[in-house]
Amino acid sequence: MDWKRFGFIAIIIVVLFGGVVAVGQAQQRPLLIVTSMLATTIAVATPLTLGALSGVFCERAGVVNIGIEGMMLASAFFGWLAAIYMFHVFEYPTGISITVGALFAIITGMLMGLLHAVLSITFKVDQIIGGTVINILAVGLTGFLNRQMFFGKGSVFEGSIPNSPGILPAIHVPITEILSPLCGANSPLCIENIAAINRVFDQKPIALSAIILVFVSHYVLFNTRWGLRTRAVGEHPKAADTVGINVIKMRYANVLIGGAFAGLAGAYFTIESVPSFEPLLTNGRGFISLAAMIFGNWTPIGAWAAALVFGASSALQINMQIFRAVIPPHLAFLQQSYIVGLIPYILTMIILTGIIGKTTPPAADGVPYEK
Amino acid sequence: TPPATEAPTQAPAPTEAPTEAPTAAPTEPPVVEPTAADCPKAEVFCVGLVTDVGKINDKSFNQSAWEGVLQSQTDGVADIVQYIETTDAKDYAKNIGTFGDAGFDVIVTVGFALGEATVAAATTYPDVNFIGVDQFQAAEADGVAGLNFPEDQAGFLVGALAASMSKSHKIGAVCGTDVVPPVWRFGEGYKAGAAYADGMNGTTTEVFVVYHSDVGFDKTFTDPEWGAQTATSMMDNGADAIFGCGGITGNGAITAAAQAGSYAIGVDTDQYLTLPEAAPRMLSSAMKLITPGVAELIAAAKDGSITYGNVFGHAGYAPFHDVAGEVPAEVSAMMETLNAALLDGSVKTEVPPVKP
Amino acid sequence: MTDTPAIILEAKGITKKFPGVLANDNVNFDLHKGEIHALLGENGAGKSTLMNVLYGLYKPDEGDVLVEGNQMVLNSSRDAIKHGIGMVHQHFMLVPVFTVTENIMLGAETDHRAAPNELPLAKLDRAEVAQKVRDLSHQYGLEVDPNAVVGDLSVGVQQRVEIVKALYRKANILILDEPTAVLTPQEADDLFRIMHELTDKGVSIVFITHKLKEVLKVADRITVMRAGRVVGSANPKESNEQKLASLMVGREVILTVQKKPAEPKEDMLVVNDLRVKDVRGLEAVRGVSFIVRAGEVLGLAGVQGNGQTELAEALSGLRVSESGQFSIGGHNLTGKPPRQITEAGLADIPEDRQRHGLVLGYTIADNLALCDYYHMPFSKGVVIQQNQVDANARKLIEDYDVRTPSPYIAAGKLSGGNQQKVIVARELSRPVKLVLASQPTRGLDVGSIEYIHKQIIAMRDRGVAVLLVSAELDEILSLSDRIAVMYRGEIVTTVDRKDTSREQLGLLMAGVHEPA
Amino acid sequence: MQSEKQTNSLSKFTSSLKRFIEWIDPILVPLLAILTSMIVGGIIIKSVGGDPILAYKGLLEGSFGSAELGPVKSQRAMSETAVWATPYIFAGLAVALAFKGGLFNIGAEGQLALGAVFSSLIGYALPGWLGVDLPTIIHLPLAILGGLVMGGIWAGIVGALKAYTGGHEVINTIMMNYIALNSTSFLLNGVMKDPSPTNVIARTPLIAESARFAPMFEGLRVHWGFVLALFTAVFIWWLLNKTTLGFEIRTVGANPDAAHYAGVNVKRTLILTMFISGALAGMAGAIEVTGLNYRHELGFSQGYGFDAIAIALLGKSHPIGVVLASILFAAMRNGATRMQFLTQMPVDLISMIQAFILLFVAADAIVRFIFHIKSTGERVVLTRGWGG
Ligand SMILES: Nc1ncnc2c1ncn2[C@@H]1O[C@H](COP(=O)(O)OP(=O)(O)OP(=O)(O)O)[C@@H](O)[C@H]1O
Ligand SMILES: Nc1ncnc2c1ncn2[C@@H]1O[C@H](COP(=O)(O)OP(=O)(O)OP(=O)(O)O)[C@@H](O)[C@H]1O
Ligand SMILES: [Mg+2]
Ligand SMILES: [Mg+2]
Repeated sequence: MDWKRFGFIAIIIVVLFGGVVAVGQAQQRPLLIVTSMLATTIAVATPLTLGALSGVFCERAGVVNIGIEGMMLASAFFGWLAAIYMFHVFEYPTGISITVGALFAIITGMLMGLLHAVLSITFKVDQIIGGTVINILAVGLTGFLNRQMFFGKGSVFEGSIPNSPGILPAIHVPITEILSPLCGANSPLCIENIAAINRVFDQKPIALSAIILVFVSHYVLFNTRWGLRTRAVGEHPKAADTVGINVIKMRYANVLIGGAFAGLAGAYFTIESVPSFEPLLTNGRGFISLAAMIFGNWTPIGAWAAALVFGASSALQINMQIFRAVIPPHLAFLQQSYIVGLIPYILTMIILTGIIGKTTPPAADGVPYEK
Repeated sequence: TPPATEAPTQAPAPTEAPTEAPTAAPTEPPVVEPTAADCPKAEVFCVGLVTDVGKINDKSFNQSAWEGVLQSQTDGVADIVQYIETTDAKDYAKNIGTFGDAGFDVIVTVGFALGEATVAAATTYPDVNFIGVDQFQAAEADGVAGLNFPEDQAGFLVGALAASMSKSHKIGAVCGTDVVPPVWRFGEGYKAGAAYADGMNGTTTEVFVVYHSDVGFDKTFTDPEWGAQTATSMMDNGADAIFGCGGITGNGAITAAAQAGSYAIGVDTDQYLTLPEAAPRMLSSAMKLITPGVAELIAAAKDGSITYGNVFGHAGYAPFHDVAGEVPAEVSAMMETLNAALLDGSVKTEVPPVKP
Repeated sequence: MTDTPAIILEAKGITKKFPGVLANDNVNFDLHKGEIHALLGENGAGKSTLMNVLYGLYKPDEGDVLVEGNQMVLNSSRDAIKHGIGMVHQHFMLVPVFTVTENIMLGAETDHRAAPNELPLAKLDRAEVAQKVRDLSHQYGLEVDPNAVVGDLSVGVQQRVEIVKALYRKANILILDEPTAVLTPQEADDLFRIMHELTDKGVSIVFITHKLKEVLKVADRITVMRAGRVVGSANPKESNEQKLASLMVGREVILTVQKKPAEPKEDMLVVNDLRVKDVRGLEAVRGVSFIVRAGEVLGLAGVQGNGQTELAEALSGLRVSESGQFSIGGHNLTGKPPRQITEAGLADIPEDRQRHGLVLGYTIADNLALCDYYHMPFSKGVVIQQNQVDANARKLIEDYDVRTPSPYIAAGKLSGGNQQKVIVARELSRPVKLVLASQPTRGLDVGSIEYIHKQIIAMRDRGVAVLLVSAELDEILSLSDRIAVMYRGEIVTTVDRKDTSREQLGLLMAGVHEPA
Repeated sequence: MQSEKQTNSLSKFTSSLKRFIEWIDPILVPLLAILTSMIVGGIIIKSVGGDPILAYKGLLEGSFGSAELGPVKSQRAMSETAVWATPYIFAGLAVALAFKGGLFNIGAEGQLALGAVFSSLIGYALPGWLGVDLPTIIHLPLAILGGLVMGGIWAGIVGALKAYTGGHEVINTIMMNYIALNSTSFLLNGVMKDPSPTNVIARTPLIAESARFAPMFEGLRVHWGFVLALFTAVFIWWLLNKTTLGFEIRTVGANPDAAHYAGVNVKRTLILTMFISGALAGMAGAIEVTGLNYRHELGFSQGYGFDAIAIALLGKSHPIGVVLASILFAAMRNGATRMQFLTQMPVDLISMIQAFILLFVAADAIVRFIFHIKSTGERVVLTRGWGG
């Protein structure tokens, strides 16, 4: 594994956190700052991680996917819409409605993946164009339906957007319960600290599953028959073909899997994070995912690490503003969220220059397979 | 619910539209419903609304304004109501013109960004009444009524409320970009209000105010995910009351706060009604009464009593609803007096109209 | 012979069309148990196509394939493999970034699954496969390291991996498509030994090659194809090279090039202790020095991958050299960009015609101006003079007899030989001092080869220096006046054509001769 | 004899027909793609209870006017379409030229924004710095040049990164977009913010009269920038197809290795291609400032960079095609207002129809299948993966 890269990433994250601690300790205990930032980092990284995994599966199989953004957006919308229908029209209880919503998001992602597959594998459309089509289509489709479903003639909701049934609740990992006894009765601080640490692990289902999926994907890609064949198809499809692997099927399957990941990322926005849909709510996070994938050299764990960098730097942004009051004058520019906001983008470009080890895409990435 | 919250609605409005107004229209022979094509006719009263870059279902000012227009229709003031959604700043003039050419009687333009285009249109269409929501009129322009709101007062009220209710003495506000003056006034008013309350309660409250200025202008009000993360992060730092001021971005913060069990404070309208997922913990909302404001101005336009220049709508704070039980009597009492004091001017927020 | 040996594999009336090409035209072919059946034919004759049909990669438009007498449908190579057919392709089918083990198990993986029907997500059992590979390589004397990454292996070894790959799949029918093309004579002999070991163990082999000597040496039977048809068969014991060649091409071929002795003049290309790194950053050319004189052909012999490619790229400016220098006609051009070298008088016929030599999407006309577009007469100032470009094209197509309907069709639509002719026309029509010809006739049929060889000799006779880089010993021998042999990035020796033989060169190319 | 003549003339006819088909093929498929999308759009409108005919009538009237609208409104409609088309043409050319050079410039958005920022800076500040009032002949070109150079540099950086490090331009242009947008907000809220007391918006001051395009017709917003756009398109066509530089750009795009072999300085060409591409995008911004808005403001020119991608693809990266595609997209965006007014159909419908157009153009196989047109074989290929 690429230690140089991971070292670099680790350093960056430490620096980002250190910066905030240095500034914020005047107002807040360092431990609390760190745990809070960790929690934010993980949450913000969730859709990026899933998006990047989407890219990893598609591109390991040889299909470039810049349509992640569109896939996320469409999934976020249809997942949310499904939840609303389940809840208001079919009057299912909240829990079921939300779950169905999440499933719909994933299915939507897979359908978008299917479209991308048909375009780029069957019709052999340039894969970048295919992705662009998906992105534009998603914007139009969601924008139009978001209106039509609620304000259109004969809409069941007669011109008002009903409330979503809600969002997935955080899962409590009982660390405090287990550890706090060790503190002894007379040390509230100790218990508070443990609670703060616990806070980092109290994430919501999709956020947690994203982390699990990172390691599962890594294992699948590099240690199973499926992974071996997927990578073969992305590296040297003809070779795979000659040993009887169906290149087309493998590519379709992996693009669909990629779509499912993008779908889960979409679900994060409207089913886990906030219970409302907004046109364009993905705000370019699909493209950041793409960057994370390359940044992570097309490996799930690498991509995750990269996503965490993006997460950490938006945690930095947020906290720098929260601690605005106590930022020392010579660091005043840090209040300028415009400037702090640039960090991840500049980092990505640095990575792409290959200073920290060259990134090498799968050999047949982006090349349609001709027998 | 505290009587104070009635204040907005019972406030003196531009004189009521005469109830017989609709029927006052001359005996109409055509059995057919009038359509937009009939707007040039004197007896058909048409109201058009042009949104800022954004949608009429934004749960925020575009929507509130549109509801005001719809209300004027249900009140029987307007016969035809239509909207045009702007997709690009360069279309402001054209979109307004579309209604002007169609002979509409009142054109509502929503958002400070349309200010100049509205004033310009007023000269092109002298016999149309324009209502510019959130458009501060530096100089009075004939035909334009700029409907403004003292956002700083609204922010001041909820700021004081939040400061008084906070147990951790840490409160937060998650806002859109401070580039937009009303948003900035909300945020600064919130701080001022908290300070004022501290003075009264002898407490010192830490106020986190974060503006979402680090993205494309079109994104700043539509990033609920960021809003939620920011609110969460504030709560991690001890805040136990979050004010979401800034369209969808704010909604994200409000929901996150409510989900985490902190006090959530809405903006513009009583978001207890528009954000039910946050309702259980919705402490109050900093209200700009856009809907009644617009409806009243439309009525005034119809009976000719409309005044041009700056018209000030009302700010207020929404009822406590579900958490009313948690609000101590003295706090709600303080809020009532404070609201009254702001209305009669005996208390000032000291927030300038625009960011210096 | 009266007794009919068991036919294990048979193709009946196979026809396969490609856009614009009838690759196989009602071909019949059979393979006896335990024999080595050689398949001969010029390029594009349809040999690989036929084999790809037998291996289930191409679906024939007509005809049947029979294994041990019973007819069967081959929908994918999977079916062929099931029926014990294995194939080593003309271009290796190995994933460079995978290890030997991974490549061998690919498509026939073993993993720790309880039941075969459950989801294929169990861990791969690399250890077990690696062990099987070791066993196989011992059994047949095919030395390979299961854990090596294929990309780091020499072509010879890669080929062994391919064979093991087939055996791992229990192949008892083995198709070898031009296996010796990339081997030294010695490696080839080793391969023949392996082939015989296999046939002794009952494996039947189809052996495709262009090298008539080999055929006569190892084959039990010979079948010859031309233009998609089977044009005859021969018995090695009764046949000879001349006969086979004529059968292949369909007319008398002069296998040797006529040329009068060279009259070398001044030194034209002087290379001094040149060192060049390859793509992977390893030193591929290790301090090479030699001279090519005006009016002579220096043949640079060597098995692929011994640094000739890198050397040629360095001389044409496509690759920067690490150290040392070279000059053309006295101008030091070390590290200069391609254009400057071209202007100094280099004509470069690149090894990879489709990658470097042509823009396949451009018209023939534009391709013929590819290196000169920027100066008179093709452009005045910054403006391209299209009429000049077209006129030039019409002339060259005429002079170099490029077979094309018009100068305005895309170069990619031409056949390999005609593509090569376009490049030769462009390069040799310029006033040049040195011709650098890398594998100039690779993938071409005899007709084209004859033509291009004539052109090269003509240049020589006009007093131009020629550096001929080729892996084809026969080409080297028939064109060169002097021959330099390259091995492991060094020039082992430079000998006069008269004083050397095929066999000696073969040994030199194999590195036998250097102090061990 | 007779029959021979007939068959003979018949074969002549069919062959000439074939040649005709081949000749219009590049236009034919996009046209059919548009048609198909319109039909699909109509079906959607109908399915949501709208009136397709009325909607498209509105679209047409709103963009090109009509007899019943009368000359004044019709002129205004056409003028507005031209106003919309102007930045589209520049940005579309930017993306198209990059495509020709084998590069995918997703960053037109950011290059455009920065172009607008710097063009307005020169527009309002330069006279002050020099302490003299500049004549239009000098000031206006300078203002445009400012945007042009800025956009060019911004994209040129990406080109250089690709040339020297192989960093893929798609990711880098996306990153540069964010950086550009942040910087724009930063500048327009800070040093460049319009200081006038009444201003509350993040926008620059108005540019000097001397830096503005004159309107082409009294009372209409269409300005000479539109004509400049048309000229630029012709110029780019000439540059690409008639000059050595164009030959180099296309060669590098088609086969970098062959280009290198042919003596083209590939690195230099990559950078130059990105620079010109960015310069065109920057011009789009500059022209918006000097011709239309007379200042830059946050929220102006949202998303042109992305529409430009669709436009370039629709125009098959051919400059003239880009002009036609731009006018089409402009007409749709502009006509949307009237369509909305007549039918209250949401504007998002337009984005969706545009997406379908792009879909059918990209996957022309679908259209060819529907209308039974045989493929000419050539396929656009922009990327060989991320290799860079
Ligand atoms: N996939 C393909 N599509 C189109 N034409 C093809 C394809 N594969 C082969 N051909 C053409 O079919 C003919 C036969 O090709 P084939 O590879 O079988 O020749 P070959 O005898 O193997 O030649 P070589 O000795 O060079 O391998 C050639 O004209 C070749 O160009
Ligand atoms: N892989 C392929 N895909 C499509 N067409 C091919 C392919 N290979 C070859 N062809 C076409 O098949 C025809 C013959 O190609 P090929 O290169 O085999 O010619 P050839 O038989 O080698 O004759 P030459 O001596 O000119 O090389 C040409 O029209 C070529 O364009
Ligand atoms: Mg050939
Ligand atoms: Mg072959």
